[in-house]
Order: sequence, then structure tokens, then C-alpha cells
Amino acid sequence: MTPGLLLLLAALSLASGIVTGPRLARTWLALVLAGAAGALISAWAVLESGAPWEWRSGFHLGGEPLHLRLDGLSALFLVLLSVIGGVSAVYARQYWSDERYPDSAPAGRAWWCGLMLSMGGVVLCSNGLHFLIAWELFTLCAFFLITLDRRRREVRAAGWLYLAASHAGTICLFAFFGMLAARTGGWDLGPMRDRAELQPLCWLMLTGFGVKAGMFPLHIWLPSAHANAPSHVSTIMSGVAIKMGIYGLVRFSGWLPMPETAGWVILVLGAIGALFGIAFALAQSDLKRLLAYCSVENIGIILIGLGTALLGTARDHAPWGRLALAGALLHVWNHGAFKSLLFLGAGSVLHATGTREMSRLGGLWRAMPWTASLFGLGAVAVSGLPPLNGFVSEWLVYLGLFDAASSRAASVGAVMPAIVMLAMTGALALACFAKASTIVFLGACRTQAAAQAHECGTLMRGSMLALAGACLVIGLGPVLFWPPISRAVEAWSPAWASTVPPVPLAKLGLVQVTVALAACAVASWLWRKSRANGLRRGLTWDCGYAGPTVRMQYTGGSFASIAAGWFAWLLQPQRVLRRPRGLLPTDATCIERVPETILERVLTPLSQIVMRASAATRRLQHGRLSAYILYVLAGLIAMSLCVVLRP
Amino acid sequence: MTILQIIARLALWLLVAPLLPGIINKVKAWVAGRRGPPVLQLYYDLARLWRKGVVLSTLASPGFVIGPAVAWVAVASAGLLLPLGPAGGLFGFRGDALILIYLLALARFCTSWAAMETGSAFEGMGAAREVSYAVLAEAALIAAVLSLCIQTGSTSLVTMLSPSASAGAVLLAAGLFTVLLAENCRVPFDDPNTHLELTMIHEVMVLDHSGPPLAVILHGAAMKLMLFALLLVEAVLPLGKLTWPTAAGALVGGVLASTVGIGLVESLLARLAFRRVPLLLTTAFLLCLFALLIAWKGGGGA
Amino acid sequence: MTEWMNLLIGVAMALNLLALGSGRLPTIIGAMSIQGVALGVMPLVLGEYPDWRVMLVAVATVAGKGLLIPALLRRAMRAAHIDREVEPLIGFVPSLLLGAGGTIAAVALARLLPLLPEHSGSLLVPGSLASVLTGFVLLIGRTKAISQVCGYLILENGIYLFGLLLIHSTPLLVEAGILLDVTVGVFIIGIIVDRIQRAFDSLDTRKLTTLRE
Amino acid sequence: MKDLLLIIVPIAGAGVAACWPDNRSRPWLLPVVAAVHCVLSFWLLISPPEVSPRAWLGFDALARAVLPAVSLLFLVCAVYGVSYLQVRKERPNRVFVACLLAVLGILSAGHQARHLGLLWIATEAVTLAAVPLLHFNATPRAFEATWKYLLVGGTGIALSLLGSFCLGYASLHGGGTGDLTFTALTAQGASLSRPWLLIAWVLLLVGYGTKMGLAPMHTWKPDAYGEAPGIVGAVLAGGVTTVAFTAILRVRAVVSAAGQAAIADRTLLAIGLFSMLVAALMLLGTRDFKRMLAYSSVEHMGILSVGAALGGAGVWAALFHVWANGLTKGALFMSAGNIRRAAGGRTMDEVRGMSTLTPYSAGIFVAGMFAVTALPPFGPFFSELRVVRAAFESSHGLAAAMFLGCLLLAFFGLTRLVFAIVDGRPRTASRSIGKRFPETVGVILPPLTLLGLSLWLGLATPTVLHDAWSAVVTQFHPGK
Repeated sequence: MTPGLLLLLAALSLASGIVTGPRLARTWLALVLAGAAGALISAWAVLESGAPWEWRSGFHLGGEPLHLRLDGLSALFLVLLSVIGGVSAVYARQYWSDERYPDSAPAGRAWWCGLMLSMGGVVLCSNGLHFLIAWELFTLCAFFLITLDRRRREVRAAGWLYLAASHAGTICLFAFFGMLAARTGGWDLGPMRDRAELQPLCWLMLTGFGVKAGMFPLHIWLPSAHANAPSHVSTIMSGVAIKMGIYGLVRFSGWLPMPETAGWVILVLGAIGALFGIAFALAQSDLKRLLAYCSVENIGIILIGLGTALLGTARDHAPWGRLALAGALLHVWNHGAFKSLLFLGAGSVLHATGTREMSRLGGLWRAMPWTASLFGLGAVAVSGLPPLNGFVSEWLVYLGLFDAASSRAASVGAVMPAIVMLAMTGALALACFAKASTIVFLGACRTQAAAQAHECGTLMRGSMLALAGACLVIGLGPVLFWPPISRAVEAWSPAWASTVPPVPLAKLGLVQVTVALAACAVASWLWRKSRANGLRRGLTWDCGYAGPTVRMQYTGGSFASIAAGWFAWLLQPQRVLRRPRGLLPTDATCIERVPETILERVLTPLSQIVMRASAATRRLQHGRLSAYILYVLAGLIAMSLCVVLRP
Repeated sequence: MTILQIIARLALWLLVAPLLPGIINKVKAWVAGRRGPPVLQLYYDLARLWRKGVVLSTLASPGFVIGPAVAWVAVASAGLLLPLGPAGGLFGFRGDALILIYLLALARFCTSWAAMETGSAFEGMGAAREVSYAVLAEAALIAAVLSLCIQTGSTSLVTMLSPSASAGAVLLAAGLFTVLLAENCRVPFDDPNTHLELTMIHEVMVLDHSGPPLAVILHGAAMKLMLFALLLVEAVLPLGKLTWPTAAGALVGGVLASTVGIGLVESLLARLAFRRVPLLLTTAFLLCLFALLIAWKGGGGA
Repeated sequence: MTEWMNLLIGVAMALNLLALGSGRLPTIIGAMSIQGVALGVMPLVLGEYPDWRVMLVAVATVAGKGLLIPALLRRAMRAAHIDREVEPLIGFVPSLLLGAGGTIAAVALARLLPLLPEHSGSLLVPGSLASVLTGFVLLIGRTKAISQVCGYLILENGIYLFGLLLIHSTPLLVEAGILLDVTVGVFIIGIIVDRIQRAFDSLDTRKLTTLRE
Repeated sequence: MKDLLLIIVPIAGAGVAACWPDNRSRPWLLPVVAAVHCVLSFWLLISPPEVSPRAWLGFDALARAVLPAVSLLFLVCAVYGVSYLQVRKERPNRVFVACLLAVLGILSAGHQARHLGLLWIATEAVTLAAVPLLHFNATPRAFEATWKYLLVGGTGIALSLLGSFCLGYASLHGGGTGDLTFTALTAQGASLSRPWLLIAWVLLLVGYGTKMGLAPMHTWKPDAYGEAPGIVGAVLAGGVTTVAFTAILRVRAVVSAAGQAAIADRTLLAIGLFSMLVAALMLLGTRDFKRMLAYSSVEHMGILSVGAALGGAGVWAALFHVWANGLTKGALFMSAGNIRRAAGGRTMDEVRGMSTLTPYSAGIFVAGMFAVTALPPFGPFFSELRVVRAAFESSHGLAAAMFLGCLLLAFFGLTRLVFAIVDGRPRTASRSIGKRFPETVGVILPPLTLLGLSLWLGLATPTVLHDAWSAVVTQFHPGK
């Protein structure tokens, strides 16, 4: 079975999934899994052999011959797509079932197949025109998936924001591909590093793909969209869809000649985005918004790697660049795995309790032990802690940065701030997810809804287990995953072609395994010892206060307040405070809301300027006929001036 | 051979670590003019706790016990990664410095997880403080590691930690010492033996722990202290240049000195107000940063 | 010949100013019809040997501009009971000044434009430009539908004047100009028909502003 | 002969319709005549006839490149018209049908006119013939719209006549015989007197621009499209405007033959971008979804003239866009008409939740909206992308940026309005009205067909159209 044949089968099964999906849910699931499997196998074959698969057909689409290419880089993203797509399809089967959502579930299944198809097209198409088509179709499918639950106003608003932002990005891509076609004389894509005149295009590319990737400060659409979408959609959005933006950045930064400035810009944006993203995440009270902002952070980490790699290429392919790129690409997978796991976990919580507000949850571990433990695992992974996968990729990026710093190449020293910021990001991520997991799952139930929660169904649990397994495997056996990553790196820059890991990944794996095993051993030992000594259940010790109530629990807001306070200048939290008054105070409230600062403080004013211009224009269409004829005269005069005056 | 080495080092960490808190307490007692508890007090406590039963909060999940265990493992393995001066490292390799830092982070995650188990107001407070201040502490730590890395051009602890004492060493020492105080929750950041829960970080996180878990936590804390003391000494003293016995002596002496230093600080300083803590930590970070810049400058020519 | 021609054109221009200045619709309509007749006569004056095409144009013009349309306008006024006053958006004096200025500008502009020797003496170009401007001033500056129609008519007369430059070389084009009269006819019929339908009262285009933005 | 039939058949059809007795069966004349016309035009498209250079009428390259699109659009509109007029039984449709057919005939004449005067006459005639169509609903609003259409459009027409005179005088002054066929004018080329030529260009651009609906002469458009029945809007937007556009193209060819192409392109680019900007700004705020279509049409007229200003590739893209936009816009007009009838309202304040009330029309409306905002894989995406590419190729980077910016703003406006109409919970009032206007096959199939055509046009542009457009480029854009 050649990759081509497998891909064809995958495409066919997904396409038939579009047709049959709305009617037959089971068949749909089978088809999606078949498609995912086909894509996965073909991509893995390419990653194993390292031989890119390319197909130029005589079949014209939109006046351009179809040209597909599956090299290491696209295979890497295709693997991600097929795994996450398949797993969350399984999850969706139970989470967004016909019984619960009779009017939106059927359409959702069709759009799902469309989304997977179009994203596959994005990574495969090697022709500008077809790339754009696939890109826009993927945007559109994602939009309809986000707004599956159209009845809710905030969902529609979030969907529109997503659509508008993505289209703004796409407009940049229109310009990008148009200019590319104009300068190269064709829509066909491929390596063109040697054409220096293409350098300015990289800024268009950066903006266009940056919007989709949720690169700070272009991430405005991301939080609301990810938070309001159905959880399986949030999963594929943050697991795969934003990675498509990363794919575009990596792909074209590999193909186009990139000025060194671009490397610096990406590095700086990445570092800032990582730090600010996690700061925003820390301050959120909505579980899914928190996860969404954390995606901004991880995109930042990936961009740090990419930026360092670009600096490396600018310094005749210094090996540290390769290290950083490998880290970034591995982080693409890792983030896909653990962020999807977390979103699915959040989905189960939402499914069980009907709320995303962390201050309404708590103590869920009793009702849903599986979700709790898996979410905890994901939290460890996303905080980049050993022995899980998040640490591996961050470690690689770190090493790249450290080598760059210690390479003593004069200007490269400027990466050192990035290292410190990355470290702070890591610590903040730890704080953020210590908050998220413990506030939601530990302690006492804060509301009735939380008390009446129930464990999620087998399919949902199974898909979460699969992702957790992925986190564990990548974490414990990183060396197994080096060859595919190195294929991707090779596809990005042939100068770095080599399958031997430049760093002792095996030893890292050994340490991780040791820690994991030791942890299990000691934990069970301690548990047994405590049991042996006699376990007694008692009231929580509240310093002598005998009747602790739920309201006395530490809340998420207060947990985050210290660190969030350091970023108050950025977060600009809005607080509605009603203090207790009088001798016998009745009730007091403190509601704190953290706005999407970039959107509400920067973009909204700008858009208001545009709207004012529009209002002024509309006033000109006031319906008075004589004025209309005056306009004709004005047009006449303006045109004559345009003829007479030459620029 | 390596197996034996591992066991030996493990034993060392297990047995020696609890000594340091004892020494600190002794020093404090001397300064205060009291006799104070015996140096081996912690050993007795651990032994007693290990035999005691456990009282679990009704809200607590198994994580309440698993957390301390994993934290202890993390600290212990971080200790094993740390080279012991002349004895060298067990298996030093590129980038193990980062693993060490992140193992400590893992320990932090697990302790705060365990703290949040009980749904108590106080322990949440402690956990929040722990994870928040760690942000600055970790920045300082990474800056220190980075300066060592630039000094030696390596990211492996074994080579990193035998620097020629440069001008930055003093700054580095000051910075790392402050980080040590912060990470181990000593005065002026925290007061290990106050009983006013509102003013504590580490102690308040373990309010509800009892029996073996508490023993594990205490022992882990002791190991962490020793780890930071070792790190400090090795980062500052040019042990690599000395012969075996002198180096060993210097190492032990250094550790003792820093322990005594902690004791003195505790008895001479008062605990800071919490809103001052970030300030002090930022100072530590800046110290490490200056050390880094000096290393960078010094390295620039070479 | 050119003198006669210029005389007629002068008359037409004077009528423009009258139309601009007068405050009563009948006056404007009268000016229209006289101007129409004058314009109709012009081709005969212009050509030495008036061939049948030119004759046709002349007859059609006199009939259309001179008699038919004014009659229709009067009928419309009667049918719609339109009071004879003209409410100007641009006052009469300003409109007069505009018209005069436009005329002067037209003469000046016509100097700049290259003309064929046989046209060099005639006032055709300035006359037409002036009428076009006058038409625009009326269209923009008057509120009554009827007065706007008159403005359109003057605009069209200006174009017709220009067309006379081409009457011998390309008669068809000039004849085509007659179609504009049809447009005007449609306007007026529109008014009458709609008046009968009672769709909107008092033909004041200021009231025609339900459709906006 | 066939090319004359294109004109005669519809006119004859109009005559028949005028004396056809039965109000019920008269509408069926529309599809019959339209079908014949469509067959003829496509026949001619595939096997283009020889056109003698002196001929005043002829199925030349430009007619071949554009007329079939108009004919196709008209055919679908005619099919839709049948069911539409069934719904509107209460109105006598004698005048309507007759005028609609007459419009088709005159349009074919205008597209084939190779003589300046003839072209002008055709435009004038079509303006007049469209009046009863606009006034079909006979409401005060309709009257107001018609009045404005007539007066603004009439002014434009008058200006274009003046322009034609000036062009004629330019040729006379250049020693021409006063032969105003475009062939002759182009042949005269550089000897045309420059000042008169430029005056003529400005007047013709503004005059025909008014018919096209370029800002700031677009003011009649929203009123007319807003008040006229959907198909009339579609025919105006897809047919009448294209006549004006081809007229501008023909004149531009003359101007560039006289060596003033740079000036012509400059003016075209300026007015095109200005129209796009005005349209985009209007779209951002408009609340009436039929007027929205008008502004969107203004925007696309701007796209056409920008394309025409960008040299050969641009003209090619513009012709492509004439097809793509005409067909897509037709689908939009029809579905909008359905929604308008079913909801009993025209603004986003009155109309909500149409996805539940008229699911098919709403779906078509949304799809068409995406198509018209250049989302792939529909036709406009390809044509507009080609315009962008042409802009970069002719090193008009700034123009391309403005072009894309306006597209973005228009997208914001359109999506905002369309989703406000489609989503949400329908008003109780429109619930009851909706029952009276069920979505029959007759009102759903035509717009669906148009969408399909637009899709097909984009994904698999037939080579014959490629050739037709390239032929125009070679004839009207020699050199470069």
C-alpha cells in the first residue's frame, strides 16, 4: 500500500462520512476512524522511511494542476491531525450525541469530516491556489463546528469573532500568495530559499498564519472561540487547527528566504506570548478559557523554538537551531496530546455539571475519579514537568537556547532573556494548572451541580485514556520519537539531516522512567504503610474551627491573586465589589472579570473609528435627490482633476 | 558498581539530610542562649512519625498521600543528579541541570496538590504562596544556571559546577543563598516554627498531614535544603581545581557554613511582610542576572 | 450665418438665466418652450443646404422641445395642482450668480479648447457648456419635481447645442439625442400617472426621502 | 444572422407578451424566449461568427466574452420569474413580462453595439425599459426608487451622450470623417485631438459609471435594488451594469489606441477603489438586506473597474468576475427575495431566525454570501484572487492593499448582517407570513442552479471561456 493509495482511501472514507454522517452515527465513526488510520499509516510510513511522497496529476482544479506533497513536515502534522481527529471523534460520539443535541449533532458529524478533509488538504496541497482553498474551507468548517450550538448568543458572537479574525488573516494570505504567484510566475509551491526578492513576503506570511496560530497579540479570537465551542471541537481547534497556522509558518519559513530579523521577531513574539498567555490563563475563572489562553502560551513556546531555528539557519545552520526546531516540532505533538486531553477532561466536567465556572465546581474527584486523575496527569504534562512529554520538548527548546547563548556568537546572547522568560512561563504554568486541577477536582463541592456530577461514559473515558497514553509514551520513551522529528527537521532544512539525536535523549528517557517507577513504588509503599498504621477519617483541621463550610475553601481567584497581581497592568481585571455593610451585614459579592485586553482595549477602539467613518458615509445616502445629482457632478469634477493632475 | 554507587548516594542523602535542620536549630538556640533541641531531633521525629497512624481529612483523596511520596521521589532523584564535588556525578549528561530544576518543580506541584486536597482555607493559602513565589525563585535559579552554563559552556551539572571562581561568584553566592532561603521557606520568607498559620508558606501546607506522609514531607524538605546547600557551595567554590581530600573537606565545610549561615540569618532577621517577599526575590534574581552578565562579559573575549 | 446662429445662442443663454432667476414655474416652462423653438431653428440656420436629415432634426426638436414637452408640463401642473411657486434650495440670486459665472467660465473654457476653423467663431461650445451648467444648477438647486424636469431639459438642450457641431458629420448621433426628450416625457408621465395613483402628494422631492442609507 | 436573432427574438417575444391575453400563462413566455436566446448565445460563444470591421452591430470578442453570461443569468431568472409571478397573482404582469423581454433584447443590442451612438441608444433604451420593472410593486417606495433611478440615471445618460459628442468631435478635429464605429475610432488612434478625447473619456466614464453604479454616482442603486423584485435586481446587477462596463472597456480601447491608456487606467483605478471603499463602509452599517445586495454590487463594480485598470491580466480577471459575480449575485437576489417574502420584513430588526423559517433559502443566502465575499471554491474567489495577482504583477502594491482591505470590511459587514438575519429565534409575525410563502421547488431550484454554476465556473473554468476572455485581452489590450 503506497501512501498515495492510503491517502486516497482516507479521503474517500472521510468524504463518504460527510454524506452518511448526518444519518448514521455509527458508520460515521467507523469512517472517520478508517480515514484517520489511513492518514496515520501513510504519514508514519513517510516519517519512517524519510522518503517524501509527491503526486502531480494532470487533473486541473481552478485552472491549476493538482500537486500533492507529503514530506516529513506535512507528515508530522498529518499524524497529529489523524490522531486527535480520530480520538475526539470517538469522544464526540458520546459527548455530542443525537439524544442530547438532536438538531445539531447530525450537522456536526458532517462538518467534522469536512474539517478533517480540509485540514488534510492544507498539509498536503503544494499549490498556492489549492492551499488557499483548503485553508478557507477548513476555516469555514471550523466556524460551523464552533457555532454548532447556535441558539446561544455568546456562541454566535464567538463564532463570528473567529470567522472575522480568520478572514483578516486569510486576506493577508491572499496578498501573500498573490504576490508569490506574481513574483514566481506560478501558483506552484516548493523550496525557493535562493530567491532573495521574496524576502519581504515573510511578514505577510507571519501575520496571516499568526492569526490562525493564535500568536500573541493576534490571538484575540482564540479564547472565546475555544471556550464556547463544544468541547470536542475545542479539542481539535487547539490540538490541530491552531497548529495549521504553525504548519504554515514552519512550512513557508522553510521554503522562503527569511531575513534574520524575522527570526528575532518570531522569537520575541514567542517569548512575550508565552509569558503573557500564561498570565492571562492564570487569571481566568472559566476552565475552558483558561485552557485556551494556555494554548497561546504553548504556541509561544513553539514560536520560540522556530525563531531560534531561524537564527540558527542565519548562522550557517548552527546545530542549536536544529535542537530548538526539533523541540518546537515535538512540542506541536505534545501540546496536541495534553491540551486535547485537558479539553476533553474539561468537556467531561461540563457534561457532568453543566458549568465551566471553576468557582462553581470542586471535589469532583469523588464523582469522577477517572476524569480527575487523567486531568491531573494532563496538568503535570502541560506544566512541562518530568516525567511526562511536556518536559521533553521544553527541554529540547531549552537546550537549543542554552547552546545558542553559550555559543558566544555575539548577538545571539540576546536569546538569554527568552530563557528567563521561558523559565517564568514554566513556573506560572505550574501555578495555573495547580489552580485549575485542584480547584475543580479537589476539596469540597462548591455547588449542588458539582455534588450531583457523574463520571463520563466509556467512549469519552477511552479517548481520554488514549491521549494520556500518548503523553506517557512520549514522556518515557522520547528517543523513540526522535527519528520522525528529525525527518521533519530534515524536510525543513536539509542542512540538518541526520537521525542521530544531538542530545542524550536516551538518558533523559532513563531518568524519566526511573522517576516514574520510583514515584509509583514509593507512593504505593507509603499508602500501604499509612493503611498499616491505621487510617482515620477526620474533619479538615481548620485551626481549631470545628465547622468548616464549603464557602471557606480557598477559591481559584484567591489562589491566582498573587501572581496575577504582578500582571494587573496587562490583565486590567474589572472588579464588582459589594462589601458587607451595617451591623448585621446581609450579603456581599465580589465578581472579578478579566477582559481580553488586546481585543477590548486596542481593537474595539480601532473598530469604533471605522464604524464612525461608516456612519458618516451612510449619512451621505440621505435620500435627497438634488444632492445625489450633486454627487454626479462631484464625480465628474473629481475625474477631471484625476485626469489633469498627474501624480 | 553503579548500582552500589546509587545505593551509597541514596543512603547518604537519606541519612545526612535530616542533620541540617538540626544544626540550624542548634545554631539558633546558641545565638538565643538556649540549649535547644538535640542536633538529631529530626531523626527522632521522623522515626516517631513513621510509626504513627494517619488522620485523613474526610475530603481528601488518595492524592493526599501520593503527593508527598512523589514530591519526595522528585527531590531525591534531583539529589542523585547533583554531583557530589570530587565524587562527581552518577550519570551526568547534557541538560541534566534543567531536569534538576524541573524535578524540584514537580515536587512543588505535588505538595501544593496535596495541600489543596483538604479544602481548607489555610492550606490553599500556603499552596498559592508557594507556587507564586516560586515563579521569581525559578527565574533566579535559571539565571544562575545560565551564568554557570555560559561560564563553562556546558549544560551538564558535572562540568557546570566546577567553575573557576570568577568575579561573579560572590553575586552568584548571594543570589543562590537567597533562593535557598526562599525555596526552603526559611526566614525571612517564612518561619518554620511559628504557629500562626496565616503567616506561613510551607508549614501551612502540611497542616493536615500526619504520620508517615508527614515524615516523608519533613525528610523531603531536609533533602531539599541539603540539595540547595550543595548546589550553592559547588557553584561558588572551585572544587574542580582542588585535590580529592581538600575538595571533600571544602564541600562539607561549605555545606556546614551555609547551614550555620541559615541559622544565623534566622536568629538575626525577622520574617518579611508578604508584600515585601517579591522584592527580595527580585533582588536575588537581579544578583544572579549580574553574575550572568559578568560571566557573559568575561566569556565574550574568550 | 454664424451671426444669426450666435444671436440664437445668445437668446438661449439669456433664457437660461431667466429660468434660473424666475420664481414661478410657468415662466420657466415658457422659457423652456422658447428655447426649444430657438434650438429647433438653429440647424436650418446652420446648414447652407438643409438636407432632409437636418430638416427632420429641426422639426422633431421644435415639436418636442418647443411644443409637446411644455404642454405636457403644463398639463402635469394642472393635474397635480402644483402651486406656481418654486421653493429653491439655492436662492435665486446665488443661482443667477452661479449661472452667470458658469457662462463666463464656459466662454473662457471654450477658448482653451481646439476648434475646427468653421466653428471657431460660433458660440456653440460656450453656449452648450453654459446650458449644461445651468441645468445642473436647477437640478441641484430646485426642490419641485417639475422644476427639476425643467433643469434636466436645459441640461439636455446644452447637449443638443453641442450636438449641432456634429450635425453634418454624424447626424444619427444628434437625432439620437431626441431620445432624451423621451426620457423627459417619461418623467412627466410618471408624475401624472403617479398623481392619478395618489401615491405621493405635492411633487416636492424633499418628501421623497424614505429610502436612505 | 444569429447575432441579429439575439436581438430580434426577445423584442418579438416582448411584442407577443404585450398582446398575450392570459395573465396566468403569460409568464411562461419568459423561459421560452430566454431559452432560445441562451441557446443562440452559447452557440455563438462556441462558434464565433466573422464580424466585418465596418459593421455597427456584431457578435465581436467582447460580446462573446460577456453576453452569454447575461443570457444564462436571464434564463435562470426567467425560470424563477414564472414561479415568482405565480406567487404575485394579484399584479397584472403584461407590462412586466413585455419589458423584461425587451430589456433582454436591448441588452443584447448594447453588448453587440460596435458604434458609439448605437451603444448609447441601447443604454438609454434599456434605462427606459427598466422603469416599469422597478415600478412593478407600485408602492410609494417603489415610485420614489423609480424616480431617483430615472433622474440620476438620466443625468448619467445625458453626460454619456455629451461624451459621445465630444469623442465624435475629437475624431472630426483629428480629420476623421465622423465615422463613430469603434473600429474606425481605434484606427484613427493617435490623430484624435487629445483635449477632446480626454473630456470625452471623463464624461463617458462618469456617464456609463452612473449606469454601472460606481461611487459616487451609485446613489440610485440601493433604492432600485431594494424596491424592485428580486429577479429585476438580478437582471439589473448582472445585465445592465455589464453593458455599461463593456461600454467603458470599448471606449478605453479607443483611448489607449490614442496613447492615453495611462490616464484612463489611473481614473479607472481611482474610481474603482473609491467605489469599493464607499461600498464597504456602507455595508458595515446597513441593516436592510436587499440594499446590502446593492452595496455589494457597487463593490463588485469597483472590482471590475480596478481589474480593467490593471492591464491585460486585470481585464481578463475582470471578465471572469463579470461571470462569477453575475451568477452568484443572481442566487443572492433570489434567495433574498424568498426571505423577504417569507419574513415580511427587510431589515435585521424585523427579520430573524430565517434558518428555521426558510431553511433552504437561508442556506442558499449564506452560501451565496460566502461566495460573493470571495470564499473558495466559488467563482468570485478565483476572479478576485486573479485581480490581486494582476495588481502585484503590474506593481500596484498599494492598490492591492486597499482592494484587500475593502474586501475585508465588506466581509465584516455582510457576515454581520446575514447571520443576524439567519440566526436567532424568528419573530411571531413572520412565522405566520412564512406559512403563506412555502419554499417551492420553483423558487429554490433557480438560485441553487446559479450557485452550482458559480461553483463549476470557479473549479473548472471551461476552456472556451478562457479563449473568449483572452481574445478580448488581445483585441482590447494590444501590446504590453
